[in-house]
Amino acid sequence: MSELLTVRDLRLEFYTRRGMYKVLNGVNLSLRKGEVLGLAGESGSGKSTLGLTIMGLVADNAKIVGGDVIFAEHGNLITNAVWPDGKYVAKRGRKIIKRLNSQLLHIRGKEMTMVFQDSMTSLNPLLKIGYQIGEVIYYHNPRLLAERALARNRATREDMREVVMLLKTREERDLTRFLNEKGLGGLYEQINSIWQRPGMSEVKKERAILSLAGQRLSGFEKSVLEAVRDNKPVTNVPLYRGYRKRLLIREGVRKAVELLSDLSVPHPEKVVDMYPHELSGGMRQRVVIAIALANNPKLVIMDEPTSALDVTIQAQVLELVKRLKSKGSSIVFISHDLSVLAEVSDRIAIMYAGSIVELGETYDIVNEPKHPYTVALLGAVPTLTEKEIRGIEGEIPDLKNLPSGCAFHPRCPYVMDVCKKLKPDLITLGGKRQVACFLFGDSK
Amino acid sequence: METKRESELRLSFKVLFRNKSALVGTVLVLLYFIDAFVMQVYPKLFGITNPNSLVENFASPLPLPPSVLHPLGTTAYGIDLWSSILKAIRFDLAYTLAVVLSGAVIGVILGVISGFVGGALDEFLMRITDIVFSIPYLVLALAVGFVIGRTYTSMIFALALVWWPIYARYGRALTLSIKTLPYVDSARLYGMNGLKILFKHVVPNVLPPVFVQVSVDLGVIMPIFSTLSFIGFIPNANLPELGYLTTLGLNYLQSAPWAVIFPGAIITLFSLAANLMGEGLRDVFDPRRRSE
Amino acid sequence: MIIAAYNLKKYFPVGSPLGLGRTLEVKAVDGVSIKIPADEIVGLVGESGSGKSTLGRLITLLTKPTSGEILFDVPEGVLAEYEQALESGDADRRKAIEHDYSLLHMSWSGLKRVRRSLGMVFQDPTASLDPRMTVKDIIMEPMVETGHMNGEAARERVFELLRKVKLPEYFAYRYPHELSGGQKQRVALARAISTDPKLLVLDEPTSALDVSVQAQILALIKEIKQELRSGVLLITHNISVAYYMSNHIYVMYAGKMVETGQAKRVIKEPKHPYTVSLMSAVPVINVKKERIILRGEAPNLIFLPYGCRFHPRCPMAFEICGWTSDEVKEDLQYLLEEKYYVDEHTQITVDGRFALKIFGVSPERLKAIIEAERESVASLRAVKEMLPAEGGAAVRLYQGFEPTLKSYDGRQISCLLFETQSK
Amino acid sequence: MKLWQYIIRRLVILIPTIIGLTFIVFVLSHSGGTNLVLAEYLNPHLPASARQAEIQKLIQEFHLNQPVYIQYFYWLAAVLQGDLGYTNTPIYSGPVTHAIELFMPNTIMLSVLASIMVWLIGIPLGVWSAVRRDGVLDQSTRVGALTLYSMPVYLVAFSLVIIFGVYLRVLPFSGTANLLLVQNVSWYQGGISYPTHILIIDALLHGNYIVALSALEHLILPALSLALGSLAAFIRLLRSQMLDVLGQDFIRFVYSKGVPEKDIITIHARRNAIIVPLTNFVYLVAGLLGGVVVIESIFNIPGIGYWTTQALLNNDVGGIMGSTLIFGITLVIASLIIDILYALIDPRIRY
Repeated sequence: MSELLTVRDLRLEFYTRRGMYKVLNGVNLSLRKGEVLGLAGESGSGKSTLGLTIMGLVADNAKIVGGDVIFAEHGNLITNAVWPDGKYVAKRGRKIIKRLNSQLLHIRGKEMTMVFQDSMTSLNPLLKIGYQIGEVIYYHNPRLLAERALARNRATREDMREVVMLLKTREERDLTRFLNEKGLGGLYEQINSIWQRPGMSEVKKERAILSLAGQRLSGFEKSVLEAVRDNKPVTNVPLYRGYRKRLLIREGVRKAVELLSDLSVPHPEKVVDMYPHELSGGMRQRVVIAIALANNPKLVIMDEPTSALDVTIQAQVLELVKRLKSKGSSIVFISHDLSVLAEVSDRIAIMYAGSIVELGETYDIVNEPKHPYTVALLGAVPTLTEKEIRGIEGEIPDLKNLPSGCAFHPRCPYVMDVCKKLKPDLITLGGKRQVACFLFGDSK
Repeated sequence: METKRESELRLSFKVLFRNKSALVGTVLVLLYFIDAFVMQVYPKLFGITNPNSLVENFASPLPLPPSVLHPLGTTAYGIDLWSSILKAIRFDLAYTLAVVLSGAVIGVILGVISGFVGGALDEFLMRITDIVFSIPYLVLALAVGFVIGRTYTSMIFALALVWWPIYARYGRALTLSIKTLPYVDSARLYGMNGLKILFKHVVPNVLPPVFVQVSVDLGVIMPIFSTLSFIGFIPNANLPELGYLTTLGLNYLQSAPWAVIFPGAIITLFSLAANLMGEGLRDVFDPRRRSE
Repeated sequence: MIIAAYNLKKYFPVGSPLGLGRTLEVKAVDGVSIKIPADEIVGLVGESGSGKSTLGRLITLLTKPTSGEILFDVPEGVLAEYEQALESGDADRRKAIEHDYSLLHMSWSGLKRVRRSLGMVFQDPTASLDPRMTVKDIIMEPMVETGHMNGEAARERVFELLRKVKLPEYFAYRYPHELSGGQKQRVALARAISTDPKLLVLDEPTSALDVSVQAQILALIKEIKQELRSGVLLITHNISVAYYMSNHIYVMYAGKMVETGQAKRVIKEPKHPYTVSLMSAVPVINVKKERIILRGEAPNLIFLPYGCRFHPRCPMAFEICGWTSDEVKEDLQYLLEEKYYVDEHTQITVDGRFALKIFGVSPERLKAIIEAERESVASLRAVKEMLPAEGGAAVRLYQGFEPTLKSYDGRQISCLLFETQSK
Repeated sequence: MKLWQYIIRRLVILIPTIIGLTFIVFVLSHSGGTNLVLAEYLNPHLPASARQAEIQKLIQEFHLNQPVYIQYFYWLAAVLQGDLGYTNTPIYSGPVTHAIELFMPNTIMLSVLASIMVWLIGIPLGVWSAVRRDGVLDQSTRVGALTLYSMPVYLVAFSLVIIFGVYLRVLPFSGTANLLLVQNVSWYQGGISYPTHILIIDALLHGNYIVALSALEHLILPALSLALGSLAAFIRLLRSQMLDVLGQDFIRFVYSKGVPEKDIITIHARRNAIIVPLTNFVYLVAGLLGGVVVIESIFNIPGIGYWTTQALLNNDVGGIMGSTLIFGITLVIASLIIDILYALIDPRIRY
């Protein structure tokens, strides 16, 4: 079994004027390729902090005490982010975070991306949508952009006629081979995006594909793009850098249109020219998702992506998420709403007070919850049945002084003596289910 | 459970004192106030007999450097700087307080009322503040002072006239944000009348941030005050006033820099201290910053 | 009936461009009637911008309605009489009843008495409590203010209320910021019921809370209602909560009531196309269901769609739902330019609200396209006739109209589908 | 809303402000009674014999024996026709309009230069001080800004004079140019240069680069003294805004996109952080224009500010009222320009 992401014993603390908060207290988690893992929990459970920490986005006043985040072939992402023992010093923390930022520069946005809850505040209000999408491609894959533009420049109308013929008669493989032979690889996704657009007449598609050919580029533009394609180092002339970026972002905006139209955004050509405040909440969230998907990442962390949306819009976005699953990205879907999680995820992890208390297949978790907290949580969710719902007695634990032993013990109906003294480990029960509770397995 | 509460006051002090520079600022501002208090009540404590005027010494009219007799040296006309500064602090503090407090009281009252009542009154008041803001405050203060006569009293009046719109806008903005909060709605729901809502729910929540602004503005007004004095707004009145003291030394800038440095530093230091204190108070009053 | 509101409207004026000329209006609530009986929980659901919160504020007189009538605490007999008077146009009788029961025509002293019978809980637990007052003062305020109770009695009652909302008595001396969200909402609830109100309006009382706390608060609300026997209006966007709590339900969309009836029936067997898709969109644990994904988003409340407000998103929309030439133009343009790609030079011009002119395409071709797409593109269903015209075709549309609430299958629905069926 | 609509809207809002501004000046000049008005409009060069007749004429002209609001309209009519009365100060004596024409260019030059200094020095310092929070640069910037912010403007000016003019002797600190250089220049008479009255520009126009350089040298200290106070306020505001923006969600999102930190700061954070300092820049301009009064007197620059202090010291109504009016109009125009810049940067403002 190939594990894409493994989180091991991750511990994190927040330092504030009111004291120190233990937000993550030894999180263990693994994510397989292509799966959607739901992360559930109430406020203060640390689910969002976990998502951010996996991305290496640590707040200024936080300290990673220990643990590993092992991602694909990159190994442990946060080795350098673990603070040395001793008193917390904000200045030292800032230095470590800075190092972490530069270290993850080529992983974030490319292999690992994130979608935040509030789409209004996720986008820069002063920049056009097109730039904000194009940017993420520009920083991680400028070559692709250069190739796209150069291929359009190079292709002749005859080439494109051939392409249309191939599209109509042959398989995809032939098209790829043809394009590669002609050195027009950069055209592949542009052609595909047009050809697969729903609700467009074939005649129109053909025209659109034909019009890709022979786009004019000035000699200078061409030389700049060729330099990018050949991975030549950038000359350090300020104006040149700016020009090069503008050229590539222009191509990035073209790609943004394709991405948006894949996410069924109406009139993507107009949308890329708009500012975030001109779009509705649902549309903005699609833009954010488009940014997250732009470089076909291996992992997408979605932090409450639908919580700020209305139900009917939430339904639209959830449908989108389900479609993403088929594209091969793994997703960590964080939500406080178990019914949403039950719908999109393959497995669900339940968090409480900074630890995972139960993890298993969605069906099992929902139908046969084991951990007393999971049982209680499910019992509190109103469903469209005659079931009586019940709240959980007591308050969410104070992260400043966590209860001893199992953090849930003051609210647990099955509390035993051992629960007050020891913290239960996450143990594996019959195959795919993991529980952290002394009621199960070989209790200590 | 009941015992674990931290008292509000203690937490406030904790927040204020955690911020070292705010602590320093507060202590300095307090020192200025103590000096003013002593000068008002019992100036002999500092060995001063005539706190209301400067003592000239025409025997040695040129500035002398600091010595045992004159710890900070003397300035033009042989005036001893140390004792004059001790005297002047009271005057400057009083003038500054008079300007800031009258500006704040008038401004906040008008601002809160206009924000709370809204409509045409609000529109009218905001246009008036626009107009006052359309003239650089120093220039407006000059013009007003010119018309009503160039004295210290008219200077206070002129500056208060220039300053109230700042508070009016601030008070209005605060009122507008509080007015729509659910707890005000709730009070309206069970029929509390507007005036009572204003005093019970709006004003108590407007005042703390205004208080912060007042403490910061103390530090803004004093330099402006001395600037007006510097450009000759007030004909020589022989009053112990920091701006005037500084101006006296200017003619000897090259030969006796202390005559400018000391009174200037006293003004700057107060302004600095008031700013630092204001920043600390802001943390104390803002629940969001408080919990950080 | 604690509340019987008729044809309530609330238009908020907004500035016009340049600050000159005609001011525009946001039609937040546009002709809505609602009844809240005693000892019942009435759910009011809708998405953001549906006007549900505004309606709650209108009923509690926090916002003055632009027009409409709100009767308070009317005996059943009088209410029947009133409705009869409304129907028959008996203005005198109507006015007489309004004089006795209307919240909007009440004298100052009458209103003061009524205020005691209103209680409200708001969405944001933090903002609904004055940060500079203790819990005791917060809970006492309405009692003292409405003259319900005073002094020692009121103080005693504070402790009783705290027990009732299951908070320890020593919380009386705490400040709001020392409480958790759930505790704050309990305090807000205690304040709302301190005067034993006949009507309790709860505006999204649990949407800022965690599920485990939400369940506690919901149980508490049920308990309190049981004890007070008051009418409760529960405003929420959470259909599951509405289902769990309410006896009767109202569904709003863009300032209009679209469907109302027995909560269980409306939610389980919705009829109005909007309600149907809304219910289908609610995620429920362990229930796999066919989703009806609505296209687009809720309309702009300043420039509302003509006819039925839901028609642009409605999967069931037909001829007379209020299609206008602008909408048809947009869809036709897409069909002619993208899907069918008739010619580069097609051009569509709007010719009044219900007529279009199309150039660059033959009437036959156009007819074929419209026929073929009628099923999938709803706006084309409004095409009444096509006439050949110079250089193209002229299209005339059916004139749509706005649906009204009509009884159907034990509920009331505002949808033309059901109006025509019942005819 | 289109940009031009926004601009028109701003212009419409300006109308009551300008009316109010003129009204304030009117009230000030008329509240002192008839004599103050007469003093303002009486030509000081008139021989004593003609005075009485002139006074009668003025009373007629401004209807000084009629109700105040009527007087306002006559006064406004005169102002609109360019008649602002007379000024009589040691540096200039004659019609106010002419005084403005002579003095305004110098003031504009000085305050524009100071504004540019505020922007050029303020933006990098404010931004980096926030980014390198608590570092050496930040600490020293904060201390420096706070100290400058606390100092009265004349103290700042004198400190600079002492340091650069007296001890280091690198910069001149009096007048607009080296008098020896302009002694026999035909286009420079009585301290005023022609045709634009801005010495640098005039010198460049006449090809006299040495004078232009000297003029520039003479401008550095005054402009810097003027700029420093506002600069301190600007840096403090920009720094706190920058910290605020850096803590916002969208910055976190940009980090999650893998954008290099340098670009996050320059492209995403800085632009958002500049909005509030920009909208508040009008207050800084007000401070600058107020500072002009002090600075021009200290550095002997014949500008509006110098003229104002001279008018104050010589009890000259015409000068005070004329300069108040012109300062007000300048500030109003500056605020209009700032509003337009704001709309250009922030798309939300144009809805």
